[in-house]
Amino acid sequence: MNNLHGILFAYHCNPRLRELTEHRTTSSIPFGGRYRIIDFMLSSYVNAGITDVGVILHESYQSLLDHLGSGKNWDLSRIRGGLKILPPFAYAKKRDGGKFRGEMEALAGVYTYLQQIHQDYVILGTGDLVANLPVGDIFKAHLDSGADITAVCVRPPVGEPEYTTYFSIGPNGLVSDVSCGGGNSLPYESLDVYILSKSLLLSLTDYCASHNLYGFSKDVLQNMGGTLSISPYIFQGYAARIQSSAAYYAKSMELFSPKVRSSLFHADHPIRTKVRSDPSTYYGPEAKPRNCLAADGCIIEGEVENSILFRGVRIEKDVRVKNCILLQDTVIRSGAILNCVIADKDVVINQGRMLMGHDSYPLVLAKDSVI
Amino acid sequence: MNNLHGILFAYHCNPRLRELTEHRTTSSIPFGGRYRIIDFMLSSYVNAGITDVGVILHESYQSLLDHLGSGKNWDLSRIRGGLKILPPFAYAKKRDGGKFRGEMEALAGVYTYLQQIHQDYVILGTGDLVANLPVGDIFKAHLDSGADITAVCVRPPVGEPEYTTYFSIGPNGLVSDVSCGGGNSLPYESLDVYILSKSLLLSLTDYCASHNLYGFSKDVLQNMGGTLSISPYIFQGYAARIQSSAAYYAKSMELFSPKVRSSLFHADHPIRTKVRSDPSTYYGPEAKPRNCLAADGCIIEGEVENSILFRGVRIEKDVRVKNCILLQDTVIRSGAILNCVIADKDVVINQGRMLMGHDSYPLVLAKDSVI
Amino acid sequence: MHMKKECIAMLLAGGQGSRLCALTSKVAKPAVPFGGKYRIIDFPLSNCVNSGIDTVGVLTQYQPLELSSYIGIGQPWDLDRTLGGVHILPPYVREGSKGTWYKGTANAIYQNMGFIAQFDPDYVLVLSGDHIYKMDYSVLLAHHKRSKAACTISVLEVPMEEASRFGIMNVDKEDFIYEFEEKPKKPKSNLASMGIYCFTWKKLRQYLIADEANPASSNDFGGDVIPAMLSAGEKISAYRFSGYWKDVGTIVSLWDANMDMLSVRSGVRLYDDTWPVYCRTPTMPPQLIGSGAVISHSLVTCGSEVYGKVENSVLFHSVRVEPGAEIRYSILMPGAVVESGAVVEYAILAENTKVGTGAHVGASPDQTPAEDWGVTVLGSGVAVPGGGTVPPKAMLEQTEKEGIR
Amino acid sequence: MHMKKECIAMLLAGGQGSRLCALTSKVAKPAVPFGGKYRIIDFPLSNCVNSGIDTVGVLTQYQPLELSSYIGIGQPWDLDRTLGGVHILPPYVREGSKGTWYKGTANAIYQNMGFIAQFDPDYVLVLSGDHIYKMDYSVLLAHHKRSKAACTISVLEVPMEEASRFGIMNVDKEDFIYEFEEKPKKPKSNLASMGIYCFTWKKLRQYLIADEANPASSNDFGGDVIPAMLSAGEKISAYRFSGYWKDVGTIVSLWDANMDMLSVRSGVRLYDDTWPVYCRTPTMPPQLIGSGAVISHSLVTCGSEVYGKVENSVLFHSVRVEPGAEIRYSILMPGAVVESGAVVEYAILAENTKVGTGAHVGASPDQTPAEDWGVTVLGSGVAVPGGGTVPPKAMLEQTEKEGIR
Repeated sequence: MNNLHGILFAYHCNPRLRELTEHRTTSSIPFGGRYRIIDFMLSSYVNAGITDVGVILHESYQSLLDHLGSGKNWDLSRIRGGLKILPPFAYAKKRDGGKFRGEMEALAGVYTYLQQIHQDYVILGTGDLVANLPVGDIFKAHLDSGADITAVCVRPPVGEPEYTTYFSIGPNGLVSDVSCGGGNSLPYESLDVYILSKSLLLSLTDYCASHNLYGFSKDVLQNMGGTLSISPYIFQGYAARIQSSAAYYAKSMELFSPKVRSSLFHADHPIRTKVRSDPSTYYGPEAKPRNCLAADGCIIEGEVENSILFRGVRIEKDVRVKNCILLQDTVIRSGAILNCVIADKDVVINQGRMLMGHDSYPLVLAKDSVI
Repeated sequence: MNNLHGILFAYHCNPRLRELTEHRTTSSIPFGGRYRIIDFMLSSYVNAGITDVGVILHESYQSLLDHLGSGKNWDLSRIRGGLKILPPFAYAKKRDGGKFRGEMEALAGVYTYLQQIHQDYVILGTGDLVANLPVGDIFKAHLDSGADITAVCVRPPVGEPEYTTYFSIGPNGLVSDVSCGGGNSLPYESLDVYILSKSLLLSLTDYCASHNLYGFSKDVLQNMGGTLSISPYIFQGYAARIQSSAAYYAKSMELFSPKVRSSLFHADHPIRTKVRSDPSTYYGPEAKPRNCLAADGCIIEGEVENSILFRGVRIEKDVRVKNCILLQDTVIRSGAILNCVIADKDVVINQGRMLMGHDSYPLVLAKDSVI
Repeated sequence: MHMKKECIAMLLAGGQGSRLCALTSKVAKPAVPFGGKYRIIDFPLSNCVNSGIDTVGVLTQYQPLELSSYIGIGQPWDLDRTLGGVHILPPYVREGSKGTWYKGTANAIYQNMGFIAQFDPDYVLVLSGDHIYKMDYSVLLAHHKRSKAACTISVLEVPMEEASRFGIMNVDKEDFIYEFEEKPKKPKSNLASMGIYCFTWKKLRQYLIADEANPASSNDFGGDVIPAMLSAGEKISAYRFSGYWKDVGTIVSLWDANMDMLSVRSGVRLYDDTWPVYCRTPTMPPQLIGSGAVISHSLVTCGSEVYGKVENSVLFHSVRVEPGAEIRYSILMPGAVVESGAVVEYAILAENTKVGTGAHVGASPDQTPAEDWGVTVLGSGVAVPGGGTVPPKAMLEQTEKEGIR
Repeated sequence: MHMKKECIAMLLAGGQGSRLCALTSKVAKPAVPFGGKYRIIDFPLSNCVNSGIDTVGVLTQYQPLELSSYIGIGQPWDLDRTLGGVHILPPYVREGSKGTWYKGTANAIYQNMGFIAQFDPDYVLVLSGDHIYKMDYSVLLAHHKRSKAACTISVLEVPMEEASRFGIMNVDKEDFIYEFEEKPKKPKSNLASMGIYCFTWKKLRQYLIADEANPASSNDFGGDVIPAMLSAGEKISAYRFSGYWKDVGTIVSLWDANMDMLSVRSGVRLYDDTWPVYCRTPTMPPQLIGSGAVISHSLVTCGSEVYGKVENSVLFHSVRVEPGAEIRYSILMPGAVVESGAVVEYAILAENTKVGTGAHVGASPDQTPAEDWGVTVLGSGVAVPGGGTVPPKAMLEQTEKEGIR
């Protein structure tokens, strides 16, 4: 039985994601044609043999509840353990419904759950990370290192500096300096994925709760860095943080790189997601798809280029779609022309409409819009 | 396929239930040795072949979430339909987190869900009702009557007048007068279980939302009674409403009546509940059980009389328990004496303690208390 | 453990499908991939769930392993139930005696009467695992109840000139069947049996026991049980179905039915989500259409990568069409790879086949004498070497000596 | 469809249990009710789940229907999985040939090598469906990996004087087995095989194929495969287990093991919820203990009603003990009814039995000559008429002529 328990922070709603987080948390934003962002971390956990996962939520989580369901799609529907949804009930009463100020406060909000974890180690992960992490290897490295905390990091910067934590690594191979929330002066970037023992996690949560401290990076890694040994695990594969709609657009477009795709998708460690029974995607006699990622269940009868199509998208004849991301069940009626548009679920673009964004500022159409 | 959709109002937290609703809604209060109150209505729905059920929640619903899980225990874990948990997200935003003022407001809070119901009829039920209702028969009676609404009612009063709606029945067999929230002057008491068509439900919800009306009894049955035909279904079996801790105690004790038990429990229409793998209950060499209802998984080595024991209760030697209701995993250490006590989950009564309530005012011990 | 069910379904899925040759050498016919995402059995299974029938026995015998692992606990079809759900029923080996394959369709049901009895049903549907159609069985059941028949047989009106290819039901004015003729030379009606039976369980039980006791019987529904019921004077009703229905028992009909799926707004209407066809969806990333790809009038599925030209074809998951390759009027099952410059036309490529660089598989009917033409089939795992040619109508079960593999 | 698994379990559950006579005339031994809430198979199944083994093949043959409906999709054991889970494996009838029952334990696994191969396991556990114990198989597996053996056999130290009743493993200093003796007259060690094997899959596969090819073999693990491995010089390690373990193959051992369950703080420790024993729990209201009831040192289960006197007994669900009835040292399986004034002692009452008013079933050993005494068994559905007597050691399979039913 696996000795590692998974925790996922899925309560963030980054305001810079604009319309995409109006009805959902960052972690439940659709990504990559058929996934939600949370699928990447959740699958990384499951593929490492983790059987028990707690997902910490705060608000706007109906969409995430619908997506995760009982956890069946990740084989986490169990009587004992499996997937547990952790809304902030106890916490909401205490702080009168306010938002979590940071990870440690979120952990304090589910303290009873943490106490009942029966694994000896816990992995903390964030719901805005797109990566297929080798969690089994990271866990092994943690056990081998003997460090208090293992922090997963990457060399080339991927996140937006104001939300990101950076490390430098000392001659002993451990993290020697931590900076957060400011400029990027240190060479390694944290992916906010950490492994530590259950007992350390509980005592850190206790300490932070009683000292009004709330951030893992700032209050634990940075302030307690002197007393804790932090071992870095340098991840070599592809990683992306989704913290703004510009990043969402840019990272989505990176999926056209074969290198990025082969790092994210491999048969032995598949990214699992909620299954919907869709037929194959149909390309009509006049369809002109070029450089497209498409989920199943679409009907494409027009021209589509450099675009990502989610399940059930309809593109009628004489349509020209270029550099777009069209989420589930978007309908583009005949004659419409779109460039650099992100259309949220169930958007309808009527006949002959023309919509143009720019790749540095894509036009985001809110869910259910009819244009 | 059944043409009836189930809705359960599970958002009530009646303050007169005192400690029992501190951590849960009325509908998730343990009842009858191994059930939660919601099990009765949910099983009544499922036993009538209803496959899709929406449970409307408001706050303190972690306990109910844990109990219902994916709905597997009621065979309602489905990809399409099945059990849906409906927290008040949209509503909370609109009214800034306030409580539902009534059923119609709760329905307005889940309007999108209601629209997507694909059955033609809807049954509304309340989470504080203990009864094994013949929902199939009630539905048939509704279809046969041609009435707009069928209201399930009983003749002898079972609820507390201030929370209850009463009917009189006219010579045409339809409800002729409705009184609510006051004294009991009318002969029939409503069980707050109603069947109506989806289309009527939607138009009533629309109307109430746009006229700031919120109560089903007051604003629909009473005020629109002139334009709607309401057919009564007079239920002959046992029914109880759990609206105060005195009622909780009294109704629990009624389970010792063979007539009450045979009305609530029958093999063809079983009350389903969350399954926990417990061994049988063990009675030690010196155990003296008399007139007890006990769930499995208890170890009883002392004296127990006129009491209801939930799963995993421990009663040590030389204990005397009389007229008590001991919820899940209560431990009574040797030498303790209890009379007229309701002990919530995981209460521990230490050696030699003596606790006495009165049957009109039972002593309620909050969850996790150690005495 | 079980609860009474009004109606349960028994799905005959033991068919070897020998006319599908290379495609069924490793899997039973109902497990053959179909229509881009499905296996044939998905159609009757989805019909059951959509019709509100939540208890299905799947009778297997030939190559049951892949079929039973495909069905698993029935989760993709919402049939992972506590009460009811889907159950795989292989032939049963009785104490002391030797087990054999089911002697006929009726014997298959006879051997599983114990399974049926657990649910104490009023009605039993008997379905085939090799037809492509969408049908609301609850309407058939309502018809059966209304007609108070012992058995109701679903029938399709076929063109009179084709009627002699089918089992034909001759009916009276009220659509009660008075005669059944298998492939009659001079058909009296054009109502063809679809192999879908709704029985009143008590009657079915009685006739199955009698049929089993009759040593002269071949224990088949069409050949024995229905004629026996007719001659005993039981009421047998015909239920007229209209809509898409196709038997996919031959290579040509399988190819044809796949081509029908390209007409997305007619035929079986795959995209109509009021009646979804459920299937076990593989865990695959979205399909990638390369910048040089040309695709028209085709189905493409997740996990596939298309860089070449695809016309009038059905591509399953994990197919790879390399730059310069051309696919026409073909069916590429999961994992098929067509290397650059190769041409595949009028062909069915089974799972994990490979067509090497510049090879040519199949041919168009207008370039081939009619008597030589036919759909080309590569069996599972077959590899065609670079530059090789596989003629029309060929059926390769294994890679030839010069195969790349 | 499947994912690689490090270790899967194969559970031999085909046993007819003929020494349990009346109790197994309608169900396979592993499905016999045990310990108030369980069936015997719940113990190895729960051990698997608690040990982190999520893929279990259950090999059935004798009376498989009740067993397979009890297991269903495996939900009560958390084995309703998308990848892995519990699978019922009846003997397989191959194309054209006749199926037979498994020839021996090794043949049963041999016939299901295709099932095993789907999961590409490194290790395979072979378990029996008729033992009562709690064991962490992950510790056995770790021992197996550490010892680098081809096979590890779990052994129990038994009192030397009883060793000749068991299969005895003779081991070297490092607990590697160099000899296996079935019921040796002069045992060299007291390490008895528990019938629990952990194999390295590659080795198991190799020896199963060789065993099947050997016409002289009886295709049994203990009798053939293990000796063959030993003589070929394979490393076979003994894993010493300590704790409660009981084979329940006879009426007396079954009765005995049930009585052991009354010692709630020792033995198999049913109430220790760090290692729960899962079972399919019937949907029943709580047990009712009437105001005149007397119960001591007994297990009582949901759905039962007790108005009489119950001592040293195990009552399953839906049992009814009427006022004035007395039950001593007995096991009452689901649905047993004992009417007022009747006495039941030293007896096993199978499901839905009935003991009429004033009847007397069984007898105490101190009132009976030793040679005449034994546990009395009423088979499923047997009814003893009012005032009737069933002597000790009697075994009623069916209600006699004068039965009430």
